[in-house]
Amino acid sequence: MSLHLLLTDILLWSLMIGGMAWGVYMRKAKAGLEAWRDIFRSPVAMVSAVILLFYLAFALLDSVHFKVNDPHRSDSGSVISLLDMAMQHRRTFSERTYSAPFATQEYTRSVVVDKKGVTHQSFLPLKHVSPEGFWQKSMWGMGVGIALALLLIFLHRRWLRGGHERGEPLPWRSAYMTFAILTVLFSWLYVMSFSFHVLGTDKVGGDLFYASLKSIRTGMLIGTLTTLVTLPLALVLGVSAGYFRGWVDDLIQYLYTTLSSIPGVLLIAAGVLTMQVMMDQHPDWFATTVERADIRLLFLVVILGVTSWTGLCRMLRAETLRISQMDYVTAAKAFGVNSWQIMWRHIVPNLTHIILISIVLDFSGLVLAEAVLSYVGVGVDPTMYSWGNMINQARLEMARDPMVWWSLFSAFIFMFVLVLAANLFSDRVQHVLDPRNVS
Amino acid sequence: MRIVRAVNHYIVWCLFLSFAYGGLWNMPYEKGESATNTLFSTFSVAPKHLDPVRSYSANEWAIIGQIYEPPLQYNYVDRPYRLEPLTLMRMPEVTYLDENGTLCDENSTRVAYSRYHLQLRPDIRYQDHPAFVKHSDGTLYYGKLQPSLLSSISSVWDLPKRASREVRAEDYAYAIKRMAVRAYHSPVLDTMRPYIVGLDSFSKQISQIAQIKHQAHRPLDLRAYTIEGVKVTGKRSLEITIHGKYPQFLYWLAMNFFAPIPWEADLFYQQEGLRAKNISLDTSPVGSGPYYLALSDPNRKMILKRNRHFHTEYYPGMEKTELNRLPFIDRVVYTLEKESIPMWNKFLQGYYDASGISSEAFDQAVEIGSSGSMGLSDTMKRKGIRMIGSVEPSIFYMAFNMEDPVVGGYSESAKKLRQAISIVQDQEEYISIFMNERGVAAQGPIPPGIFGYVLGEAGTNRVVYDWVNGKRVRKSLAYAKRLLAEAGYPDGIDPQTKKRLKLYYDTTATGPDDRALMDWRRKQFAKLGIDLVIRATDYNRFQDKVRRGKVQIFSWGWNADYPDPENFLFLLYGGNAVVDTGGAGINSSNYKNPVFDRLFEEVKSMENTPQRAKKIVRMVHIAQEDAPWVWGVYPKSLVLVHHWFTQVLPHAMANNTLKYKCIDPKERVAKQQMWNQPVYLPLLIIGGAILLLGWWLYKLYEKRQRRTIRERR
Amino acid sequence: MFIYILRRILYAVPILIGVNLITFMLFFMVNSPDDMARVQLGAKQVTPQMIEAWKVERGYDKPLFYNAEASGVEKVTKTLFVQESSKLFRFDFGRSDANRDIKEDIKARMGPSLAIALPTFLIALVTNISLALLLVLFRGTVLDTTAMVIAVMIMSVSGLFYIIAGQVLFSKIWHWVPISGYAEGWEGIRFIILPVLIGVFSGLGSGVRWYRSIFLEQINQDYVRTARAKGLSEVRVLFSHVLKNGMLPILTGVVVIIPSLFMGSLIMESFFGIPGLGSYTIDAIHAQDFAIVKAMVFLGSVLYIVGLILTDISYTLFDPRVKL
Amino acid sequence: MNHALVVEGLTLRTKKQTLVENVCFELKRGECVALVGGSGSGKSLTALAIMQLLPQGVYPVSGDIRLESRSLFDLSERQMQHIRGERIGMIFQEPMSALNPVVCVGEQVAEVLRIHKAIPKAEIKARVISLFDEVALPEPHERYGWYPHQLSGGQKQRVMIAMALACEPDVLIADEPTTALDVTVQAQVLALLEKIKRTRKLSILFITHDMAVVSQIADHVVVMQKGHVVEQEAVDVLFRDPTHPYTRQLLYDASGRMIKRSVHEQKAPTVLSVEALRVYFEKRGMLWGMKREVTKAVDGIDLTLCRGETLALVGESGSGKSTVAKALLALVPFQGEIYLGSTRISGMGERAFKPFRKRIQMIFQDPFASLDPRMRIGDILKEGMESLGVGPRDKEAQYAYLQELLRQVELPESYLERYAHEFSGGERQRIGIARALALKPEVIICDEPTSALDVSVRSQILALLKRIQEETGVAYLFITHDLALVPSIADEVAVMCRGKIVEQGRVKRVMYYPSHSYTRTLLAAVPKLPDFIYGKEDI
Repeated sequence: MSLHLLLTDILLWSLMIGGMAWGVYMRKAKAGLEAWRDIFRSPVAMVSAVILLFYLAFALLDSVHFKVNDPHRSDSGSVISLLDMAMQHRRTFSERTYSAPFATQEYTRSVVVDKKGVTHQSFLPLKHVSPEGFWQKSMWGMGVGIALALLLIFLHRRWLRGGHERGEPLPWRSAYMTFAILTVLFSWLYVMSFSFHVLGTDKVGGDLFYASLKSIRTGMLIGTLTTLVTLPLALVLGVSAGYFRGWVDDLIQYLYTTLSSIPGVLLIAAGVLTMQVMMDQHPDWFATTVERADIRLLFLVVILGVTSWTGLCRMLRAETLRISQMDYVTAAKAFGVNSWQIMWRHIVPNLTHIILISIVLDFSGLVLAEAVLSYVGVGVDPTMYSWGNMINQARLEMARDPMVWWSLFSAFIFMFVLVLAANLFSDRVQHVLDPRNVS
Repeated sequence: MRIVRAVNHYIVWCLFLSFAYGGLWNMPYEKGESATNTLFSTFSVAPKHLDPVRSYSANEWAIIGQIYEPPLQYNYVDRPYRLEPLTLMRMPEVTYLDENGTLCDENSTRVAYSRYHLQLRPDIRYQDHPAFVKHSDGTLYYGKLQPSLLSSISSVWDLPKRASREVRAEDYAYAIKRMAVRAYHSPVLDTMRPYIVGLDSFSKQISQIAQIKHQAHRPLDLRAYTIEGVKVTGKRSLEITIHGKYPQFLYWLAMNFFAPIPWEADLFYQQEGLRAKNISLDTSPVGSGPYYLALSDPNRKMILKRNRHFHTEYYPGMEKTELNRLPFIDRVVYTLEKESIPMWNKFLQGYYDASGISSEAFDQAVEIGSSGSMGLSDTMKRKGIRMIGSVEPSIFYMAFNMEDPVVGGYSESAKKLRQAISIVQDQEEYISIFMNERGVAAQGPIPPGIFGYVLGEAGTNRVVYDWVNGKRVRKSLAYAKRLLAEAGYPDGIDPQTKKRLKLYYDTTATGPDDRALMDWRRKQFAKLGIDLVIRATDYNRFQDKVRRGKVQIFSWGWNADYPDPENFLFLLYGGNAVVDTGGAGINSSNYKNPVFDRLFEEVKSMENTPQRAKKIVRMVHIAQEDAPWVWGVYPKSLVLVHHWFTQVLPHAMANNTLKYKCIDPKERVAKQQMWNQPVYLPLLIIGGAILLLGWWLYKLYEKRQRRTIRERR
Repeated sequence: MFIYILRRILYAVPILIGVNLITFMLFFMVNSPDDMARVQLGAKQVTPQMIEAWKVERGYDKPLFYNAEASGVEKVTKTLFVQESSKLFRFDFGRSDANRDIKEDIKARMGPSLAIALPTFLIALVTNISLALLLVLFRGTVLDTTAMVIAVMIMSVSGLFYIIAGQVLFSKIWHWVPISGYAEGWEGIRFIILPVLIGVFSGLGSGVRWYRSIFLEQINQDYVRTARAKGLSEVRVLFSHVLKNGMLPILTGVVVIIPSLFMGSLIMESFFGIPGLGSYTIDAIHAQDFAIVKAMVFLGSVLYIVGLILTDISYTLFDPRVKL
Repeated sequence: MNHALVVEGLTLRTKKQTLVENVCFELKRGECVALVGGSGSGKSLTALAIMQLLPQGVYPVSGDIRLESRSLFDLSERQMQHIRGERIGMIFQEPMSALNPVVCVGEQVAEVLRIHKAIPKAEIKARVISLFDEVALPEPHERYGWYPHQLSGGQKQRVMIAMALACEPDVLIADEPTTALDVTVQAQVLALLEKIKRTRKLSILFITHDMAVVSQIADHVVVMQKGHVVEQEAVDVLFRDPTHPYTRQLLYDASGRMIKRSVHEQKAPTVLSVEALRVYFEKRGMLWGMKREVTKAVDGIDLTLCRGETLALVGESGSGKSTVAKALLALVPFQGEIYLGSTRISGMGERAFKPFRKRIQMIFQDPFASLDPRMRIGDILKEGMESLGVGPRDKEAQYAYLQELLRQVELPESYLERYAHEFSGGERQRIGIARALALKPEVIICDEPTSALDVSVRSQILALLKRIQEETGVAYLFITHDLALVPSIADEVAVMCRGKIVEQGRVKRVMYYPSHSYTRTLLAAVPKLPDFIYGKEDI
């Protein structure tokens, strides 16, 4: 077993580290810190943030990959993540086909030939469930959850008391409640997942709880990494257009008008297909299916980024136009400060609120877009777990009678909670950071 | 507030008005349409080409099969499939000629040409069509459409005058001549070139002429040219000469490529103005079949109507009375249904008369009886739905590229590797999970219903199965592992890299629906400890890789063109290997076994005799041993039909079966009424809730208006 | 005004050239003319002769951007790019690779696309604005906050869920509307009710929030205070002052998309079996019908630019301060 | 009843604080009461409370407001809608934003009539036009269909007045109606209000911060400070004998006499001279090669500024005075000659000009826009030093230098680590001054440095500027629209009108013996406190 970070792992982690570094820097800058405290002063924002962090934790957990070197293991040579290890029991042992949440037998009847040689249709029992002791296991699972939640909350309180609480108290109570509920719920599901398929299984008997957890990373990656592409493009182009004006402005405006005048789906579809061709021509780039899917995800992110920077760029340009009329920029010019320094020192810092708002706003949109793109056939790799892929399968399952509702349900719940949290949080961010809301 | 309420009222009334008169709310057709003698059917892909010279896909043939009439057809009732004359007086007579054109015996080695004599029936007439309207001098009445007239029409049926005429032998010759024109892109031209005498040179010559005419914007009238091997010997007689012996040629004569094309229609449709309106033979066929295309909107709907000039034909094996005269149905409405779910639901609601069963709907529809036979579920039976099933003359298989250094080759170890892999591909599970039992695990290249297919123990693939107690049992995993070890990969470990053997599987499976399938694939290989790397690409890239032999393992399938074993065995014939033929060949696994190839040459032009059967069995055995394919699945087709839809027989080869089928519209209307009564309650609840909310808001505003500032705090 | 429009149209030319450049590059990075020929000629037994004949007929035998064999200016003009895009600029869309007249096809498919998109757009606009005004009227109350939470929830659900749920509920269980399909004329109303409803509903959350924020911004303006000081009731303030001023930012966002309504909605059309333009393009991409793809991308861009121009023009209609 | 409006014990609160407490005053019929106070004194809130148009979250907790004998607080919202506009009219400070920009002005006035009076449609327009006539709007027929942006500031305010008077109300509330206007326009509007008051026997509640305006229009004065009424008195009594210290301070600041200027007799050396400065702005043509529109913002002016002196550049809005400042700093392209000392700096490239930048600096009008909100004060001050290489390089010395700067502008040294948004306008303006001073310039261009500030703060800043000039000998080019300010700050004055200088000379001459008619108009329009205020010695 050796550490084997995928490209997206590295990017996600560096984004995390970058974010944290920025956070530390912000702690020093009092104005920024105050704004953040203001954001968290709303209980809704606090709850959303805890939920988002919970999702992020899973994404991060799923972003530390190891390569299995042991040739005696059945999955030797494959690349697995920490989450896979934790969910080993649900990753490797799968059923034959559909089963409902907490079911003990398959959902559909199959043809069996019994000992007498008579063929009949019957519900086969599931291979990897142990239904006995439901309540004890539940109690145990919840107990562990409660203990864990209390411990962490206690530690946090200690840390706060230790002088880290500044200014007006934040609504920690809501945060603790959310945290406790999530921890208990998850630990219960986790413990139960050893004995049941808590969210049922899909067409080939794959565990949906595992699939839903794996999908978190895909959703989070698309939501976050896309900004890595969008941001530099939009920032550099938007600020230069707004600051230099003249032909630079004309050129950049031309660029983004051209890009945005092409219908978005077509551009993305074309981009994704192009990248697929490139990948097909170089099959040697990827050792495993996981890596291949990973690169495809990365490309998707890049394409989404390249096609979606225009909106932000336009906003940044407009704001830069406004800021560069401000007296403090005039003052800097009167000091003979050169253009690059003015942009870096005066303009970019004053754009942060727009950037932040657009990042949090785009996040949920991107998570939702993934599903639609998968439907059109230009989404993530089909071997990759993602909500889009789950929904697409579920679409067909809804036509069954009786319905196979659980895979749609799992995808719906996991996605809905994330997007809702993101939307509520972005709402708050927008409310606090947007200067128009000051009045 | 008042406005909001008014809008609400308006919406509710609109709903009522738009529905109230139409009977059922969810009726997808016009009012009263389902009470007529009309068949409602679907198509899932918009047909691109309805021109018989070009069209080569099942969905297109399903439509033009009802419109065009080639000389022969398959008998609707008889099994195994049997050809019978359609527009001919009798089956074509074949004479054999030697190099000099003198008659000789069929079995003589001097046979250089075969000549088919076709004698047309006298009562075959084309449908009514504007192209047949003529001036007194014989020129087309609508031959030069004026722009004013053109701008007022959107289909040929907008032209007021129509006429019909008898089908003549020259029309059949005309069709073959059209086939020769390159610009018409006939898919069978290159297949037919080596057979039909003179077609090759004619094709080159006529294609050039066609190009010149096209550049000069002049119409191409093929009547002026003749092919050497296609001779019109009389008003209703025709001779087609082909090189050598080719008994399968009769099957070709049952295909639409050989259906008659009237020169009037060809010239009529070559007018620029019509082309610009998408009116051409590709969209508006002219045929002599039981139906004509009354509406051609390939993006939405196609409507067939009865051709009043259709010749006399009776249901096979029944009394020749007016009651049994074909066709039975007056009108057919095909609706585009891209998605399987709406289509299935509409079938259940009675709006489609027949439907396939998607895997999603399978549980709902089908039950497996105690004997292992499939039957309809009770809910379906209660609805009066019937199931019609048959094994199709097709095969889905997983092929190894025999040119590949790892899985290919004819050495013992390579063979064993392939055999081991073949054993662990649990096709029965595949059929159960992904095909809902709608298939049969294949034993060799020839599917049931085709000459050369063997049932039972004798037909069992001994490489993969054992015959135990009268049943096929897949060989054990242990046995497969042993084979693998013998092949040089103990436990799947590649001795060279000391790692697990890594094989590459190419697929076009890029959609999310395919994830499960790919997981299953990997699982099969993992049983042996082999790592399967899936390389999913789009269809282009996939095809291209196959053509260049740049694949290792891949899945493909084949549908029979005609019910002859040659049409399957040639998939393994070395002369057809893709890499050798620059991609034109059909043998995509590049299998080349000299014994097999020699036998194929022999079998190819034989009649269906016991000798032929014996040789075919030998060929199959050779292929089973070499295992160039994992013999996958012979798919079964299941069709569900409502009880008011009768005389439906499955027929995998025939396309013109619509004329035999029958509908009882009264029963259909009754059932549709029964099954589709709208549920009113939720509508009332929702409407009530909206009104209540509006009222509450109004009260709220009023209250606010009455409040003083002191109360506002 | 006239000069302004003329100028905008002239500016559109380089943009459209850029769009074409991107289309050509992307498409031919993925597809080769040989592949396209194979797709069009059918999968079974396609011979090289057939492919060659097809390529010559469709003009795909020419090089993409640079013709080394030609001489002088023709090195650039005798290429696929110049030949085909110059046709586009004349709005001569030609024939699709499947040999249908594209203009006719677009004309035929535009109707169904509009039948869905236009009612969705209009109903959504009216509902969103009236609901937003309602919420602004009751701003700060429980009603407002509840509605906002509901709006966020509506926003947080993927549109695919609405379609699936709508079809199951309204068509399968309650038998209110046909599951899918399309018909022309008044008969067709049955078919478009569900897609329009779903379209309106799925956009309700974000729409109402957006309009609400626009109106809230207006309601803090000085002129609203003036209006109240005149003695106008709150409802009148909203309808005669806030709505009028709010229309300006609404116009920026809304008018741009009006021409694009022609392009239809891909998802809606494929779920509900509506033969519109939305599915036309994606089908063409999958069928590698370049003639359609380039025509549709071009058309889409033209419509977008028309939208931009219309936005500016609508400003002159609604905002007396703007003169072109 | 003699009282048109009575405010009794009015107290306004938010959830957190009390904004206005126990305010009482009366408005007699046909009388004008001025409500005076600095920003944040609660005067506008009081006015809004009368109209019941308080911002959300502000409520009256006690007190009463009576219109004639009816208590307004007992009226429902619907009844209040009949009071507003019909019985009480109101006009606001910003005529631009107070009018609906997308509705033509005639319609906006007509709307009042339509909702309150049952007048036939045809008559309404006539009524509106006669109202326009009454408020002396030129060509009232045509103006009916005009939109606010087509009217000048004064005309817009006239429209507002017409709107407020449309239903012949008893009371007119005017919330700083002239603050945003140029002096000449202000004088006209005040005259109009005066006239209307007389002809209509109207009661006016006039809210302002400007004592001079009060003296012109009011009969009675209510002085407010921090939400309290500190003094109310008839206007002549109050001006003669202010009792409350705040009132005295207001009067003292308004008189503008606190800065005494030593008169420079001998000519100091010239530090800045400008010859034939022209700044033309070109609008891009509609199509390539078409005729371009040219705006002549500055059209050939000459200026000379001597060491240690102040040159006031006076003009109304749009006269091009700010453009002059930008041209001097080479921030806009210009033509003409500029000499700094003896060096010709016009025509230099940015690179060549950079060394001279430290010699000429600027202070801005808006203290909120002139400091980057994302930077610490220390960094703001350092920016120019580092860019132009002024001041010590090593950290400690630099720190000491910055501290010294803050001390110079009378700010605590601890401010270096803080952000601009934490400070009041006056403090920010001091930081702006320190930023300019940091470079030890020879010339500082002050672009209306006090017009955005409260009166009391204004005089402090002016005093500071004066002190610095005395200490360092820096020359100021002081740009202002406020002629009243000129005598107390400048040695020399130049009056600018439409891009040209119409009159230039020593302050005394220009102020007391203006030669140009424009200067005379300007001077006449400046509202004046009663003469006795100037006559008195220090209060």
